[in-house]
Amino acid sequence: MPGERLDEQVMALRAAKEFQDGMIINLGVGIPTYCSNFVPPEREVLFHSENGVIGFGPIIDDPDVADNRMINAGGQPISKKPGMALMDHAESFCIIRGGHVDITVLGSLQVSEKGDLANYMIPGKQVGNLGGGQDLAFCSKKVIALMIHTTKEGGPKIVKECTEPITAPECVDQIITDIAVIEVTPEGLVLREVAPGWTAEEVQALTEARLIVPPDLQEMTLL
Amino acid sequence: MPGERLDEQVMALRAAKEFQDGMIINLGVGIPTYCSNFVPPEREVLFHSENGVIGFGPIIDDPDVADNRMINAGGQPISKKPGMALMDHAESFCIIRGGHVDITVLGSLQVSEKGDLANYMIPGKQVGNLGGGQDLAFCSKKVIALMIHTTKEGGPKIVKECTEPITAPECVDQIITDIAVIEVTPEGLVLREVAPGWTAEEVQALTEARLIVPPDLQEMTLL
Amino acid sequence: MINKIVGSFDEAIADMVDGSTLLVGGFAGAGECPSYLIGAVARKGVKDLTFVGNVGGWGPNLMEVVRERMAVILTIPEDFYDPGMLVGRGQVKKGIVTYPAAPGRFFTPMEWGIMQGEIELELMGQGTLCERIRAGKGGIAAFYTPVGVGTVVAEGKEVREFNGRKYLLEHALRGDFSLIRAHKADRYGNLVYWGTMRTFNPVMAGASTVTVAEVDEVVELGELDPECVVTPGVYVDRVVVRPKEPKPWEEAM
Amino acid sequence: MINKIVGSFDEAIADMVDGSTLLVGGFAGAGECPSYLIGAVARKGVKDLTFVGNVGGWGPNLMEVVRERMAVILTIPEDFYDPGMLVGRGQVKKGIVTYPAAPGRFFTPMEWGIMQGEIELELMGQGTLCERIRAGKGGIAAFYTPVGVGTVVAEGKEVREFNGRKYLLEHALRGDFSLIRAHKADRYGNLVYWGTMRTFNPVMAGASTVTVAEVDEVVELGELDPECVVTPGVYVDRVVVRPKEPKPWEEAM
Repeated sequence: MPGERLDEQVMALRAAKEFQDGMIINLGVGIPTYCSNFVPPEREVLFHSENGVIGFGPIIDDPDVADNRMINAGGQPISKKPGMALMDHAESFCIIRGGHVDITVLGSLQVSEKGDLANYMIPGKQVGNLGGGQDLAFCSKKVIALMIHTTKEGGPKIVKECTEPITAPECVDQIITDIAVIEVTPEGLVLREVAPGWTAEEVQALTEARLIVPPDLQEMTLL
Repeated sequence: MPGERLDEQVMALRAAKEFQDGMIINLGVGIPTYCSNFVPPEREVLFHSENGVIGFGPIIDDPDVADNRMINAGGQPISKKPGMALMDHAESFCIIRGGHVDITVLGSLQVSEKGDLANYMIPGKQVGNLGGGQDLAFCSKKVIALMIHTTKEGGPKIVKECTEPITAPECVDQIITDIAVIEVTPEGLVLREVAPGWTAEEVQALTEARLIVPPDLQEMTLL
Repeated sequence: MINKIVGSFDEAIADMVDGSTLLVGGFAGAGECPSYLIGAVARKGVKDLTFVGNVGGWGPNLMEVVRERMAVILTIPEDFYDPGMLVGRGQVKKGIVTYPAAPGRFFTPMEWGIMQGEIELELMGQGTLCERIRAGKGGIAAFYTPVGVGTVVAEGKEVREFNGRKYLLEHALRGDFSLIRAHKADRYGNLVYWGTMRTFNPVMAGASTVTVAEVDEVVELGELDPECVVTPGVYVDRVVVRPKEPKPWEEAM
Repeated sequence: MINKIVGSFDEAIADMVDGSTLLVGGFAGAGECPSYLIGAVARKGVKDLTFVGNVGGWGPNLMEVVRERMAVILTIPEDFYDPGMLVGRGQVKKGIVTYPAAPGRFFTPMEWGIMQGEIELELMGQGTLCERIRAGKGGIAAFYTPVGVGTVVAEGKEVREFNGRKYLLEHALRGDFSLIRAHKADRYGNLVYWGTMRTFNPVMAGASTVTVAEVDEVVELGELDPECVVTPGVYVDRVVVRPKEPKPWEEAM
């Protein structure tokens, strides 16, 4: 019987471990947003939001302090921080398209074994939203798909081929879920870490794509 | 015997009569620079310099006041003025290339009867300078060639076909010289004004291209 | 004398006609949206508009739901009229947007329009949308972006390889009206913004035949620091000041 | 901790090698030129450089003539080392510039090099040069500009018609090093300029593998107004402060 699934905060904590000192990070809406709470104190990273701000501070949760004119791309009010810079959309996407974002963390509906990302069609609807995610997925130095490992119905989201329309082909470098950390390599998906109490076989059972299990498979360390 | 040739200041004065209230004007180096001294007081025009400033004030002629970090595209120190805006080269050339400059006044080596402009090869040299002039010549709403009518040797500069390499084809709308004002039209060059004391025939004698002389040919009015 | 300040939002768009292409600034929220200009377009009732902007918008009904949901972190002002207002009134025949749909279970007016075949959708990512508009403002006819190759946005578009990577040809986009939001203006039309108010607004300034800026405040010439002017007035044709006290939906109509 | 401030101009370009492509900021004058970085490149003596910038420069000898001529309107500081220094020393094999020649009877070092076949010239207008560099910084592979069709700059380039007008295909330009000048910086590399100092400098920031900014002053984080930062630090790798007292040519070498 497998271990527990990690909660969203812990998933975000694991993703934040990837952030190296000095990196420019863009966080998608949803679970990725939480990553900003878990940057190791010894590391200074700058968060970029595609609506035109870089180096902003924590999200504000008090409507009396929040300013509609200082928000991130998820619509959340953000705080100012020394070293912050504001810009228009054209400059913001020069940063993205020009490959100046080190890591993008995006939510995902499906990831294929080649690293195709599908995250723009809204389940159960006929219309999708591309937003800023497509540029980020195509152009960031590293793309992390941070997602629940399976659909609400328990079906696989890490698949051989995406059945949902794709946002960007072969763009995902790393998949971090509530039960595993998977690296996308030219050879296929390599299972790097499993959540505490999980085995490779148990993760594979919830994954349509074949996982390569290396001899040095580790248990996720979260500190 | 023809009248006197206008001096450079008067030529600039005549060109400045074209500036309408609210226009964005770009002045090339040389004689065009003087135009800024002759803007009718009831007209408010904004001067744009392609190195990244719009709405600047008069040229400063005191080295103790001048600042190397506040210059026009001719390298002359300029003064600040209320309503001025600074920008980088990319924005400055969005203004130019996007057709937001109303009038460009450029010096010229040759203008052809189709309005081809040749002004980038330096006489007697093998190497030319395009600078910002090519973008201005291609993209301004109106291009005025402000030039001495003939070469130093007395030869024609308004020609059937340019023999000098051209900066921009069919770009000149109006030619203002020290003896005439000529409009470039689909039918050819129309002589609109002659300097005081000059006849159409005398101007034609110094012009290689054929000039169309309309019934309403006028003497240049300078006030 | 140059004076781009006009007296009312209605006056600022008085010459807008049916079939116009509107570039409407803002991202998705109240702080950067030209709400009163949108209200004026609704009042004018022009139809068959091509709407270019980031989002298709909520419209008045969904806005109430959003307002309630967001209340724990952010107060949405009562004068936030978003593009959904125009869509919901049937004024829009085509949307060129990155975000037509609500992220959750709701259906926005643009989604309904698309599903019922009444609105044509041209979907693309934000980088491509803003770069197409910048190209329109800056005299570039078209450009090659790597974004979108191999996806739905590439359909019918030229793909070309440069240095071993594939790129899509994307064309400049210009409008009849750019309706933008800014913080302060002077009579030349120079604009500064506030915080994340910029987003698509400075990009759209100058990308249409007529650019109208809706601003919080007009200041004397010389009060804006020339080092900090974001949009030079050359791109702006008309400036209108927002009312000091916010006017809700109902009053606007 | 992010700290992009380095201790010397030599250190800032220590990893520059022969054959590098340099994007060098500035327009033509002393106020916007990264003079001390140019001095450091001269000292390092790297060769076969491709030089990308607005002008080919005067070099030390002609600079004296220019200084004398300009003295009635402008004092040219003694620490203005322009790109002509590198060209005159034989370090440049190719120039991608808009203004290689002196406007008058003088011959610049780049002109001599071109006439003697020692320097290859790629000439274009400023709008095309800066847009090619911006494309390099912003991930655009190529774009179509109307400027240059039917002239010398169109030779060998694709011409294509859009909406009845002809456009040239121009390609993105990136460098190994961008050497730029700014007024103030913080340790993140955020930059502000002064007056007409911007010109090509902000455009080149981020368009090379390494971007080095030569600045008048470094300030504490938070001292630069986020509304007025022109170059966000993400584009800048290294920052060096200019000496308080200007150092003339001779001392620099």
